[in-house]
Amino acid sequence: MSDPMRIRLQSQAGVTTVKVLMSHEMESGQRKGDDGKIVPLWNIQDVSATLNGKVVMTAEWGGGISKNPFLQFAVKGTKPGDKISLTWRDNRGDSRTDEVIVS
Amino acid sequence: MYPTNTGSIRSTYKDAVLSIILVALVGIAKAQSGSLEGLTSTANVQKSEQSAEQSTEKAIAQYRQMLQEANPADLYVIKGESLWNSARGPKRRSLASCDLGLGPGVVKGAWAQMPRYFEDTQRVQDLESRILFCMQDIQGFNSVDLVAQDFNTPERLNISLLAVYVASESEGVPFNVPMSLPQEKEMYKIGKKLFFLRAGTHDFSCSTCHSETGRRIRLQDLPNLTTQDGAGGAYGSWPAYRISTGSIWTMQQRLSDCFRQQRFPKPIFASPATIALSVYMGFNANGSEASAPGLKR
Amino acid sequence: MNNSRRNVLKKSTAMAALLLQTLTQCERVYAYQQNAFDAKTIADLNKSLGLNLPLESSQITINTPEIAENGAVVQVAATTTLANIRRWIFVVEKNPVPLVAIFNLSEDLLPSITARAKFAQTSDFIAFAQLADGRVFYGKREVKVTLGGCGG
Amino acid sequence: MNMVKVNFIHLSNKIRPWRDVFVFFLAVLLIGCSHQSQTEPASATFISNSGTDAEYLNESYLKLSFGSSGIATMDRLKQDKTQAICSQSAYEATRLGMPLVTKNTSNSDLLLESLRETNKALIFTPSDLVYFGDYARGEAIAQDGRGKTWTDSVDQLSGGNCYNCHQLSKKELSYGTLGPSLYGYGKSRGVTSQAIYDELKKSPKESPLVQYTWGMLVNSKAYNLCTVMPRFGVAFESLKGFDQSGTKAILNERQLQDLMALLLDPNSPVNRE
Repeated sequence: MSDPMRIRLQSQAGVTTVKVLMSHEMESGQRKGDDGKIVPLWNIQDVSATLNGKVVMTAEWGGGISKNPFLQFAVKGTKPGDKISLTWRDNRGDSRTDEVIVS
Repeated sequence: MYPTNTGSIRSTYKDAVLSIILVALVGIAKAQSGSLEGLTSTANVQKSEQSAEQSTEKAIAQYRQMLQEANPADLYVIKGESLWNSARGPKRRSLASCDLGLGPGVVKGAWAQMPRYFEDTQRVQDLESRILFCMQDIQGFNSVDLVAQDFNTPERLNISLLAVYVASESEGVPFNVPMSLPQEKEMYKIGKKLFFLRAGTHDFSCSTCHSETGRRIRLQDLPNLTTQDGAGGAYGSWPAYRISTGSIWTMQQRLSDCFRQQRFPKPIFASPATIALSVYMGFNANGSEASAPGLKR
Repeated sequence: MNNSRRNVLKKSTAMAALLLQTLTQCERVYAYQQNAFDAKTIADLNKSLGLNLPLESSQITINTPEIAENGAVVQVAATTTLANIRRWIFVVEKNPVPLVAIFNLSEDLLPSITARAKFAQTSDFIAFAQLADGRVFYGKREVKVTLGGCGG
Repeated sequence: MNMVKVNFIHLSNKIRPWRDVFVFFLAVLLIGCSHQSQTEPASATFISNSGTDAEYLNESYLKLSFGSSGIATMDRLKQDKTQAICSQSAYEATRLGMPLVTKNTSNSDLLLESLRETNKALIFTPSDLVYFGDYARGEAIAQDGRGKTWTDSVDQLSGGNCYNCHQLSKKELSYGTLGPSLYGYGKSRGVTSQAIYDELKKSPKESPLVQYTWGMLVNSKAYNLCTVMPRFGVAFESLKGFDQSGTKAILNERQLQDLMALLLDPNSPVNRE
């Protein structure tokens, strides 16, 4: 249903930089459609990231985040084989989880 | 007043004759405007403009570079790849046996040698028209219906996804668009002719904006498509993710919207003229590396 | 003055506690602060998030483009040398909904976040940093949004 | 949109009625190619109407590739002589590409001069000799790049597209560089005060500056035949001798007057710091 995220990792000296692209329309709820009516808000509201199952970051997003959102953050104390997982959930209840292994 | 093509004249016989025409044109322009240009003292104004222009361009370059780090087009490449391998259409088959010019099923590097002549269709085809052919031939889609549709219908969007996937498999490969067959040469000539065709309410042609280096429209740099660098950078970066539409545009869609803004009638999807223009740009790009999917305003 | 500062502190500490609780309980991660995203002004936003009297800090570095050729996608990043940051709040001041995003950071994260925001017009981008002790600082930078393309 | 449904795809090893049409078409192209005529066809012809000579991008080829859509009808592809001669000279001037066919160069100075005169004759005088409107409206027209495309309607006013190619004010950073900067246009040409501007308004016919500026806006091709600047005040389809009922120039008289004010009024953003 939801399309996969694209997650890229760069690890150096125990710090892993995580770059994520998510596939989502992110309708701001401000824009008028072709019919002149406001296109209803449709956005990712919650994002969370885990390292080996432990939550390291959570986020709340509004309609002001761009379409096909990009997010970058860096996790300390990582080692090869660690599992980094990302989850988003939108205001329609759709969600998506993808995970990658630190190399 | 306006830049002319005088900079590109070579001293061959035919060009010498041509230069007479151009000199005449410039001469006419100067004779008419010269006295008024004399009234101006714009040297200082121009100097300060230049630095303002440079800082604006630097800032825009910074904006683009930041986005280039993670191109949303990558999300569509993933979708395109899965479409390519999915059994679809009336025949429930995948495109795995589609011949893009390097043999059935070879995707890697195929786009860098397109458009090209295909024996089975006996015509020169670009990326999208070849995908369209495979969709009809292998999967049983009705290409006539697909051609008649808009870019934003579901199955036409699928063509864009397939195109961005195929093109991405040539990233970093130097263009080597073939030009040995008479059919290919013919298409090049027609494409070039179309490129210079001035018409419509505004007297525009492709060359109005794309035959000089270093110009821009509003803040957009305009590639000079008559040069290898310009054609390589431009032709080589479509299909691309367009920020303004939040979607993938293929070269066919790029051309269509250029023609719209040229105030021309609407080019038919995958029509000979659109392919001919891609032959012109693709061959001019030869030697440059393919960089699609690009990221555009 | 003292009084109000103490209030801020109290509120913020309470919030930090709440935040920690959230971070430790996966199931309760989704506590979307709708009223903060309903705020139409910075003042209302600060009120709904309890961010009274944030101070501008030179220890916050914002990385945004000077000019955006398309307001639909503008990359915004913030980092800080302030210790123990627990929360970034990203705001585009002149948007109809100024609050763009809230990021809750655990101790396992470096204090840098990059995201992409919509800019309805030329506006300041403001990044509020909330520390573990509840204090709030901010940095800001203007992004000019221009009209691109052929305008057709 | 009344596009022709065309099948550009040909299946192999099957019965293909389209294939024969295509092979014929291809043959036509090839014949056209092999017979490279050494003589220029009728002067100022870029698109051949003979339908056989591919070198001259024949009309049937265009019909196969384009379709009328909204107000952007196939008539748009018919060139007037100015468009044809300027297409040809730009085409021949490019360095890169295939060897050019040697052309008879009967495009003499005389022809160019006569085309320029044709264009000059289209520069009209505004009613009641009013050359100037409102610079604020002019600025809006300069910003607006819409109009005349297949997504626009026939009665919609077009924009001037000015910022697409020209710098005009200090404030607007988003300007193109296809044309020269026009920032300070009036000021640098001596219109430094309201009094001087009033004088221009009073006797516009006596001012070469007013006449030149107006002329450039209405029909730039009268000054520089192959300039990339559109002919904003000319309903030029009428030049081409086919019916264009309801055809209007890109900009109307009032819009042109507003642009004159934008360029020459000392209070306009073009002439302010």
